[in-house]
Amino acid sequence: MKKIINQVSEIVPEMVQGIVQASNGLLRQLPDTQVVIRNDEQFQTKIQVGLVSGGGSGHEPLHAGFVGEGMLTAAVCGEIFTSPTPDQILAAIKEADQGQGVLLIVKNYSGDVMNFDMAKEMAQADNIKVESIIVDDDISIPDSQQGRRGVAGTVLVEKILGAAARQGCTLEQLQQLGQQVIDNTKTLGIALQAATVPAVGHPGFELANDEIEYGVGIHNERGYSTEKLQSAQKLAQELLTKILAEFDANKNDEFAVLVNGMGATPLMEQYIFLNNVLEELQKQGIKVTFTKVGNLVTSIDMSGLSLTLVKLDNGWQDYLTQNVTTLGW
Amino acid sequence: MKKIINQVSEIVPEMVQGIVQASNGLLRQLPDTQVVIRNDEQFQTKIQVGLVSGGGSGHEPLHAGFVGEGMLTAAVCGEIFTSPTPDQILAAIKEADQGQGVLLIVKNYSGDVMNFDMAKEMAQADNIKVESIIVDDDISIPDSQQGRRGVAGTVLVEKILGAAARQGCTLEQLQQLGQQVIDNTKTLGIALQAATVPAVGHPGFELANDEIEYGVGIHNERGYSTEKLQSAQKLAQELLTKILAEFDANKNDEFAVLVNGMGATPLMEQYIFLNNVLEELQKQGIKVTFTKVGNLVTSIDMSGLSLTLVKLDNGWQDYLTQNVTTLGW
Amino acid sequence: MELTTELATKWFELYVQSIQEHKDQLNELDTAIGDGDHGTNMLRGVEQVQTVLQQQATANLSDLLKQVAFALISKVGGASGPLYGTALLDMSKYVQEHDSQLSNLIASGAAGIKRRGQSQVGDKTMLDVWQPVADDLANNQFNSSNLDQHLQATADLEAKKGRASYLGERSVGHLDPGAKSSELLFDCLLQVLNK
Amino acid sequence: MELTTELATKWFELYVQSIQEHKDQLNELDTAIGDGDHGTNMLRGVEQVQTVLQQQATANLSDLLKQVAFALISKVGGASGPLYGTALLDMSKYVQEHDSQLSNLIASGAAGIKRRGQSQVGDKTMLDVWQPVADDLANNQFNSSNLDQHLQATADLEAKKGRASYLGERSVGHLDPGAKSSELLFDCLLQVLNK
Ligand SMILES: Nc1ncnc2c1ncn2[C@@H]1O[C@H](COP(=O)(O)OP(=O)(O)O)[C@@H](O)[C@H]1O
Ligand SMILES: Nc1ncnc2c1ncn2[C@@H]1O[C@H](COP(=O)(O)OP(=O)(O)O)[C@@H](O)[C@H]1O
Ligand SMILES: [Mg+2]
Ligand SMILES: [Mg+2]
Ligand SMILES: [Mg+2]
Ligand SMILES: [Mg+2]
Repeated sequence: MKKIINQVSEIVPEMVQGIVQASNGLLRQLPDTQVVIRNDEQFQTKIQVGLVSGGGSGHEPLHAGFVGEGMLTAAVCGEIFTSPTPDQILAAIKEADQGQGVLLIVKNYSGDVMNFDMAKEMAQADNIKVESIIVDDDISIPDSQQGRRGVAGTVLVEKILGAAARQGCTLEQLQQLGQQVIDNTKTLGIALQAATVPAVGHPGFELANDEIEYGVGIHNERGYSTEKLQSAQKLAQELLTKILAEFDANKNDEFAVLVNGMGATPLMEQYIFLNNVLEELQKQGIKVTFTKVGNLVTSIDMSGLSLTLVKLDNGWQDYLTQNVTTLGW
Repeated sequence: MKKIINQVSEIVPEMVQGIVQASNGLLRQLPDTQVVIRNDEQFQTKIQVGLVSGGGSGHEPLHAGFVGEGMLTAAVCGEIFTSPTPDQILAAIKEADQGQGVLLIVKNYSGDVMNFDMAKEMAQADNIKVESIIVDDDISIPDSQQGRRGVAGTVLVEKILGAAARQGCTLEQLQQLGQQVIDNTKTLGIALQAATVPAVGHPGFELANDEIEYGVGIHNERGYSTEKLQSAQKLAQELLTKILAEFDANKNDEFAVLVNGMGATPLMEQYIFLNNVLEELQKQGIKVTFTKVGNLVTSIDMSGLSLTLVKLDNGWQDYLTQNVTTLGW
Repeated sequence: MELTTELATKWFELYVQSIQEHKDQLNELDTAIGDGDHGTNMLRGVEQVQTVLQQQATANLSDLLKQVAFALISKVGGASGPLYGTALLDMSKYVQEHDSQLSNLIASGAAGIKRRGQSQVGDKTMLDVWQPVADDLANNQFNSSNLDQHLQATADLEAKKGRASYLGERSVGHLDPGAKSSELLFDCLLQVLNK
Repeated sequence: MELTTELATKWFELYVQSIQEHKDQLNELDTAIGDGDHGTNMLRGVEQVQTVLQQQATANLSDLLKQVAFALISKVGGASGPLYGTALLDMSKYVQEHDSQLSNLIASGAAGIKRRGQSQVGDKTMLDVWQPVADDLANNQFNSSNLDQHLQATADLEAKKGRASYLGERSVGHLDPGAKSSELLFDCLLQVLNK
């Protein structure tokens, strides 16, 4: 394992300190926690519903990189690939609440769901209005009891809700909007190389030099099949076919497209892939009104990318386009 | 070689199309060129000195990702690691000129310097006011006839000049300011793994599993020594010592710090490294008033990072902090 | 059978030791069908439990259970933290509102796991040890051999909850790590009761 | 000796072929002390020169030189594009302003390379072929064996300009790729003159 780190056990606290210091005063860390929260002037002066997200670390810039004016109020950073604990989440909720309540944005993993649920109950016992939504955009596994995983689409949910919250939506409106966005957000990912979890020290699974894995999660979970590497164009067609099958879209629908790098795949490849995706969508007569490319929801140093489509409703494109002040968007 | 691409010869044109489409209308491509230029409303309405940069591709988001309101006016994308040609640079200059003249920001490689010089002469022959500055921030090679290379510090030069140009500085003022910034910008980089140039198909040089290369360039040039991998803290001390030796700083000086990822190194490691850098600077009583972290000036899929320090003059910190509308900043 | 503060204290002291001894085994079980951290997670938790036990000498049973619950909730994280935490929290509430009958207590803990994890018996989780142990206690059949049988039975199940469920059928043939850490917990209880 | 439009056309036609034949060799030379693309770069350029030659049948010498220069400038990129381009552009200007004496023309080309590249004889670049060839022409000593000698002499030099200069002493022992492509150019000229 070749990484620029110190002690494995200190990765998360040192990283969180780095994030806060990289923000030039826009973020601060709650004492004795790995919670990162807005510290900009508007946060002091403009009251809105708080948006709190979080989860295991290793997906940077998600979530701490999306804390800031127009997006999240706070993010809770767990150990690498491990849900944070309810006391930390509760601390974030308390600081994020400006009297208008707090919405929790949770990726669908049992650990995350349960820890956020407990924190919600604890906060409600403290008379704070808290609701939560569960992001489950990954279409690679069939819908089961456990439900689908929350992956790259999470960042678009955070962006849309961030803009809506800034605009003054209530907690109930945000919860409803969030659920609508989730219902219309679908993601599928591929890996060229698995990530190396620092505590493990080697890639989570092995792929031959000409192989890719279809349908990976963001915690080194293998996907549904291992195939020969294809051209960007073929990959785009393959992923699009699977994703579009999840929507019942008609000709007037408008879509947002997110190409998300997994950590070690350069922008060069992501832009080429986007170009093929848009080419194919145009061929099929599907209208795209928002695009985004970059390493937004990563899996440590995994090579690969994911494709997300959102079927847009009224005003969402505007929410996606509005400027924000964060490290990562 | 495992890359998400189509034909090797089509990488740059397909990537440029992707970049433009990812901009949601903020950028456009000049017909029959690989020139990316501002397309936002302000560009039509607010007159200023044009800022044009460019060079070989493979350093994304540099330079096209820094075109936009408050930063570059246009970027010229050459073949991978190959300077663009003067006719393309000339096309960019002509479109970027709003009657106030154009400043060229050139990284110090003989190909880039000569092609930009020729374009400058051609533009001057067309009665366009054009000046240029040469960025040479890399301290890894001793100052020779050829001069030092231009590396990650380039993005800070572009940021400062972008803000100054927006604020209304003249061509002469920008040229002078640019030179001052360059004189106060020093960078040193390390690699954990070399990049794979698509036309070559394998990493540019080999490093053992516990080795790093000190002093690499951004085109797979080897550095000045190959050493055992150390902790982030030791690395930070090592790079800082070399960089600080290039400044004659006194206690009242203020610095900007840039930690730049080379392409395949996750943000996690970059933030940890920043944390160590700032810790060490604080120990030495050196004041930092601006920090930035991310994959800004990459070397395709190289693993590694570089550290840049800028000794700040009046107003530069403000220029660095101001918001811009670009894909990459 | 009644659980007393004294018994409970001894029980958790033993459990701290047991997790320290079995950490690697729990990680190994979790490597096979999860993400390999169940031992590490539980160890973080019981180290905090140890601190609590040292400070809580005079607490009543309900408070003791609550403090242990909070220790686990605030240090374990992942899936097992909130599950063990909820079980113990619900046991603490039960003591306060009803009685301290062991069979009733473990049954309330199992119900807490069910509620928190949205899981059922047969989903191949820790519940597949907690629920039968609660039943055994009610029927005076709580013993070492039955306990081991409940654990072993998880091997044949296909996981429906937690990370192992992503593996579908490939989860069959492996013990569930959370069931193992629960078996360790009840093994400690047996030792305390039999002293 | 005068350069005519006809001679120049034949010269560049031969050069197109020569680069096509030597592309891989040029890449190999550039791999040793540069970035391995000199053959690829030059090929992109001469393919455009070929197009120009096909369209420019009636041009005068100055125009022909200018068109070839533009072809190279707009297609080669890297370091060699502007250097060859400047050399030919300066030759075109020289014809327009003075005469078409071959020795004067090549001397003006060499001066262009010097100016554009800020380089001197002995820096291990293409100039180390251009300058001696210009001198040979002035002294009536322009022949195949002298030409080859100029190229071979670049092996002993330490690079002071271009990417090879980053290698310092390690550049010694290798031919300079730009010197080789220049040797090919003047070898074509010799062939045309000797017909
Ligand atoms: N929904 C659930 N209901 C009951 N138990 C569960 C559930 N999800 C997970 N578990 C238990 O948690 C154990 C895994 O715990 P651990 O490895 O610490 O957490 P994580 O899965 O977050 O890494 C599983 O072996 C299982 O017994
Ligand atoms: N400053 C310079 N002056 C003269 N010739 C130069 C200079 N820099 C480079 N060259 C020539 O250019 C050649 C390399 O060209 P090429 O490989 O096409 O460009 P690049 O170095 O940009 O990849 C060298 O072999 C050398 O002859
Ligand atoms: Mg885990
Ligand atoms: Mg080159
Ligand atoms: Mg686990
Ligand atoms: Mg070259």
